Amino acid sequence: MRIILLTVKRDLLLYFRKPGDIFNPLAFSLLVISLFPLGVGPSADILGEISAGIIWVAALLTTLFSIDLMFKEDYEDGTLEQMILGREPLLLVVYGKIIAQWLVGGLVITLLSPLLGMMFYVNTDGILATVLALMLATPTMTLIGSIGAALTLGLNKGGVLIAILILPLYLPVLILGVAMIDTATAGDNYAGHVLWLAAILAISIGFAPLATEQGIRISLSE
Amino acid sequence: MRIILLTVKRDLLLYFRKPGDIFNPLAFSLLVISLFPLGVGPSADILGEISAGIIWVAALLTTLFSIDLMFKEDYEDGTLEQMILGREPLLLVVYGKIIAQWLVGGLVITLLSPLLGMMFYVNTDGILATVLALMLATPTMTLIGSIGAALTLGLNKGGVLIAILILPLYLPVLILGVAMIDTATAGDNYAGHVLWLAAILAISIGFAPLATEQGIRISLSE
Amino acid sequence: MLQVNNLSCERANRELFRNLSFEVSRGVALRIHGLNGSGKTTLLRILAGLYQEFEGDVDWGEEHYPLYIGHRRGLKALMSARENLFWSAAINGQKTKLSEVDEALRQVSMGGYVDIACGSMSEGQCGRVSLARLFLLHNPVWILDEPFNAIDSTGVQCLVERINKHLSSGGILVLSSHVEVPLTNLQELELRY
Amino acid sequence: MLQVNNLSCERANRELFRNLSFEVSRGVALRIHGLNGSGKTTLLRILAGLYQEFEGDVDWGEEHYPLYIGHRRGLKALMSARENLFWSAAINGQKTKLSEVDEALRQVSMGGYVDIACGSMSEGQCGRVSLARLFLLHNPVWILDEPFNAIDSTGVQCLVERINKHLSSGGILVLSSHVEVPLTNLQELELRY
Amino acid sequence: MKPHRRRKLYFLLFLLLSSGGAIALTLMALTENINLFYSPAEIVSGVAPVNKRIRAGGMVLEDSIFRSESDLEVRFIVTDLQGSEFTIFYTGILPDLFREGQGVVARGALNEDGDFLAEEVLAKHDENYMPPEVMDVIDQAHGDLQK
Amino acid sequence: MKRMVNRKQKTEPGGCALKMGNFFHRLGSPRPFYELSGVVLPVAGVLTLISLVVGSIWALGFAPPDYQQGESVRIMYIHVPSAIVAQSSYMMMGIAGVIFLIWRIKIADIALQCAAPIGASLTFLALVTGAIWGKPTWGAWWVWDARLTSTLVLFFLFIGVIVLRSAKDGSEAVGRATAMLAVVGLVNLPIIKFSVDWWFTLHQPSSFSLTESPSMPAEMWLPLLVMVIGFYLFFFFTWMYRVRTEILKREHRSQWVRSIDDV
Ligand code: HEM
Ligand SMILES: Nc1ncnc2c1ncn2[C@@H]1O[C@H](COP(=O)(O)OP(=O)(O)OP(=O)(O)O)[C@@H](O)[C@H]1O
Ligand SMILES: Nc1ncnc2c1ncn2[C@@H]1O[C@H](COP(=O)(O)OP(=O)(O)OP(=O)(O)O)[C@@H](O)[C@H]1O
Ligand SMILES: [Mg+2]
Ligand SMILES: [Mg+2]
Repeated sequence: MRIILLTVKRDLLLYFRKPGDIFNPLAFSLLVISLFPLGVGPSADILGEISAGIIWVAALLTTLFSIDLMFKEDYEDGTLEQMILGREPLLLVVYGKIIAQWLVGGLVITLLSPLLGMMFYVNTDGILATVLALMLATPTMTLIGSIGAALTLGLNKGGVLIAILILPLYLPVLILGVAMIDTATAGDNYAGHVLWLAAILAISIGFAPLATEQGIRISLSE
Repeated sequence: MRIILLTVKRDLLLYFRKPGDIFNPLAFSLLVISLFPLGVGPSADILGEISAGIIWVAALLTTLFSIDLMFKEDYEDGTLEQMILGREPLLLVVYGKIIAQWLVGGLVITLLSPLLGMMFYVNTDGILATVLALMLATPTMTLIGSIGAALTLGLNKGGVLIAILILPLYLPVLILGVAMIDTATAGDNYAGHVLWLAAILAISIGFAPLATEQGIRISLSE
Repeated sequence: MLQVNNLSCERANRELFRNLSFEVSRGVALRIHGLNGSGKTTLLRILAGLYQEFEGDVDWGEEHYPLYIGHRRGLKALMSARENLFWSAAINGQKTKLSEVDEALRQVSMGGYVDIACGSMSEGQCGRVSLARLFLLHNPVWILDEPFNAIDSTGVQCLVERINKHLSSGGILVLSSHVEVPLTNLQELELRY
Repeated sequence: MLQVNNLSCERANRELFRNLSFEVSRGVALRIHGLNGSGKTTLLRILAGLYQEFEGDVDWGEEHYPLYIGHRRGLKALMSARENLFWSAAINGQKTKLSEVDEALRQVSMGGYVDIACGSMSEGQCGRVSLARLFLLHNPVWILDEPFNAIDSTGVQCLVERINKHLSSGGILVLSSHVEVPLTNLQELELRY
Repeated sequence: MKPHRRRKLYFLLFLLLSSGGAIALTLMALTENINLFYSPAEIVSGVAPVNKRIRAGGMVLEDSIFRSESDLEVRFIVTDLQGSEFTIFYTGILPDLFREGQGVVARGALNEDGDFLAEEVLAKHDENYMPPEVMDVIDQAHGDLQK
Repeated sequence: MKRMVNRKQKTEPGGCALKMGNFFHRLGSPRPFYELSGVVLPVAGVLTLISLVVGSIWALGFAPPDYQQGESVRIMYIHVPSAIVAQSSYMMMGIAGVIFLIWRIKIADIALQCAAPIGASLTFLALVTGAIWGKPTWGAWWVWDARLTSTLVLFFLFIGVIVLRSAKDGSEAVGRATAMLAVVGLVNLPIIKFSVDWWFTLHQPSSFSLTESPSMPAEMWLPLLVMVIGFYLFFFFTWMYRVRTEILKREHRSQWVRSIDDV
């Protein structure tokens, strides 16, 4: 357990010493979303109707596109092989890395989303649902994404390959969330969507890190 | 002159052997743009009205967000210092690298934009204007961006810093383009906008690489 | 005790070694040498369990976690020497006090650099920080890939002493090196192709 | 001819050297040695014009483009040995035929690896590809930072021969190395702090 | 117990917890309507919200289709065959399979009068296939029976 | 880590006297597989041709139209077989993945690699024909309902497997990574199958089941059956052809492949 905490601490430290990598996609999506009214023209009705969906899609993709750097540096400087060889189980280290990754990616964007929502005249129900959906979906995305990151380590193919590998698992979450936000904006009950998203999250928490761990071992055994 | 061509060739080769880095932002923006209807709901009227603007903003930002990797690898593996020491003028090498960068980033997205436009019911005038605007603006973005990339080399602060440095220079182009596309979609004459964009491009072609070259020298002399 | 039987490995369509058999007992160091590209690193990684495309049989006798230091040093450029070593100990399941970490760094003459990020150290200083692990961790098996690269002669001497102590306390060492090393209990293995 | 007068340099708040003066004539090699972190790399980079935070005076006599090979090898992992060398020549303003590149690679015993990406070579093989530049380029001034790192003994011998030839044809060499090198016309400089 | 055995046990428990949680949540989710789909009974009884974009559907009632002469406007009644029915208004091209007695799914909004203004009408096909001649025979038999 | 033993399969040097006892073991190694498949391949090819030609003529020319859909029902004779065979090929890929992960039998890796592109094309065909069929019948090319989405996911999974496998040719580690992806993707198959029952979808429920008689007259389901068999044979034929090519490519340095080249 201690090693999970230590890994989270280590990774956060590294992120903050070198914010470039991790904030890049975040900054990107924030910029895209905020420059939106510029592109659309600031008519409140239209904005209110579509922004929740846009925020959701952009936020989700952000977590996808920062994920390929998750193990890359550790792989290149040789600390990843130290993690494999160490006495502490690799699985716990993986959990730690995933948590750290989510904290700086998914959580930040989740916390910023109500602000963006308000900027774009999304109604309260819509904002609430967006936050809830992101809260449930971003960890899932990070968990699933880490599998792709592990499997493509050392292949020199980076982001695209991961995106292709992960997309099938992402798609249901993406669609479920859009439906949920639509439902919420319309003022209806979206408990069903929440339950579905939560179920996917629950199963990912248990099994995705296992697959990631195996993926790392496979990628490094070469 | 030959060295420009050789550099372009070398960089394209590297991009294609390792498509991840450069296609990452490209794939990102394509995904954001194409998953759009999912978020918005596929009503043709709304889509047609706003998409040109969105495509423009996303495409432009894409060129911005791939730029911080422009010199990073060359810096890390020591080839950048070889470029400084070599008998061929660094300035020409810089021109070559900028051209390569634009070819795989800006040009690709410019060529894809009409397709995206048609997918989203943008009218013909709008599509034409978007392509024209991107054709003029993406090289400007790459040129200006390269200055930032050079200045932040080795600072490990990467993207954010560049974005902050460069954004003020970007904004006029961004706004000019949106105005141009709006004018075009409304069916009006947008020759003025085109001339402005072209003027900015012309001046960037002349001076930005000079600044970039100096930036590289400064960053590496440490 | 390490026992290797009939080890064969092929890489990039070239046979690196075939039917290699040897054993290393406790208290003995095995030095692997050979031309560049002859497969030293590959062999060490096989022994450490990091490379798996081989045929044959590697038997360490008992459960163990080797301490492996390869061409890639396993240091984070953005973390200080102290942080790096502390993390090494943690991942190795070892609870360490900071004072122990500092002591290990002092042993490799890096006592003045505990708070400096490894990214702003010279080549050899990085190597020393990485090798400070030998003074900090308690693994009985060491696998070192060209540990003397970029290290100056006083550094080499200090390392040799540490290794001899490790051997005399019953440890095992497998290392690769292009130069000869003055160790007490040395066995040699040359790879040729 | 290289003339250095009153060179001082301070890095990370520590004085590396002060009022260093020396000269190296054509046909002579200067070997710089010293403890890890004593400033060898820094000095070489100053001489090459890559590091500028120093005081004093470095005079190469005439316009020149040094051939500098540092700790970072200047090879692209995704390009083949041939492509890497070809590009090295191009950036150096030298038009080369592929056959010359291949010949240079053969000289460092990497003739069988012309088409292999440098990313899938062993440590020493990368070093050899990087040093093949010495056989390909015509620069009169060489600045080599620990060129023998990770190179096996036959490789070192081959390099020493090449260097001697370079010196006898009036070239200049400044190198750093922790081990002694059997060169004909050797001058030594020790950095201590 | 040896520490690493215990760790394994904990981990198995954790996996069980995760899958158990997922299954429980799924079972709960399956009881919720996530399609915003309302049956005629729900529309008639006022469960369905007014002036919100929803989906509704059922069987098209026999002889209930009225087409406008001038444009593509249609109006038809949808029923659940158990007495609940409501009217759908739609302007546009209907799918080939749209006909009396077929299932439809409409997207649109309910107005205050209880009429459904559709933006989109989709036909839902069942799993039965039949050559036309056979269908004629069956229809005839059906008709004979009713007489 | 205590003991590591790796015994990779060696290609058999000798002839091919088959003992029944180790029949499967031998089939799992490239050379006997190659020799056996050389016999099977032409037969499969002829059967594929016959069933596809007969099936198409029957389905397009002689099968009756539907009382509601009219002639557009003929899309069914392509849509349904391609959808069914696509799923089966994923199933096969997943099983090959499991075998490769556990026993490291080389031929399983090859089988997996060679099935993926065929499966991807079949899925693509099912998607396209489905969309073409959906426009006239439902009134929409595409809706995000469960059956359609899960089929799209199947397509992406195939693409993922193809791209990952081709990232590094012949590397065993990449093979294992790919196998893992294929196995993880197996969860999608029951979702495709049962989506029409679990969720409210626009897609029709099954017309066929093992326990009930088909809700379709014989003059419709018989040609459909022939087409399904034809698609299976087509898959088998192309798959085996690709496997043989891949074996030759991977074993090109071994004695027995060289001796073939000489002939
Ligand atoms: C893009 C749209 C569509 C997709 C992705 C799709 C996908 C599928 C899949 C995966 C199956 C195999 C089911 C199984 O193995 O049990 C299937 C079967 C079938 N589909 Fe579709 N379909 C689409 C559109 C349609 C349309 C528009 C129709 C007709 C109205 C249709 C009619 C059928 C029929 C009759 C079957 C055989 C059912 C059975 O299992 O008995 N499909 N489809
Ligand atoms: N990137 C850097 N940033 C800041 N300080 C540095 C950096 N690299 C080296 N230094 C400092 O400069 C001093 C001299 O470093 P230099 O690399 O010149 O040593 P060196 O003699 O080449 O050592 P080695 O034998 O280890 O290669 C070191 O003590 C170190 O503290
Ligand atoms: N990353 C890699 N990918 C593919 N092949 C490799 C890779 N690294 C090494 N090889 C091949 O494996 C062979 C053995 O490499 P290895 O690194 O084991 O050699 P080595 O004995 O450690 O050499 P050195 O003395 O240069 O460190 C090399 O000839 C090379 O062709
Ligand atoms: Mg090695
Ligand atoms: Mg140095």
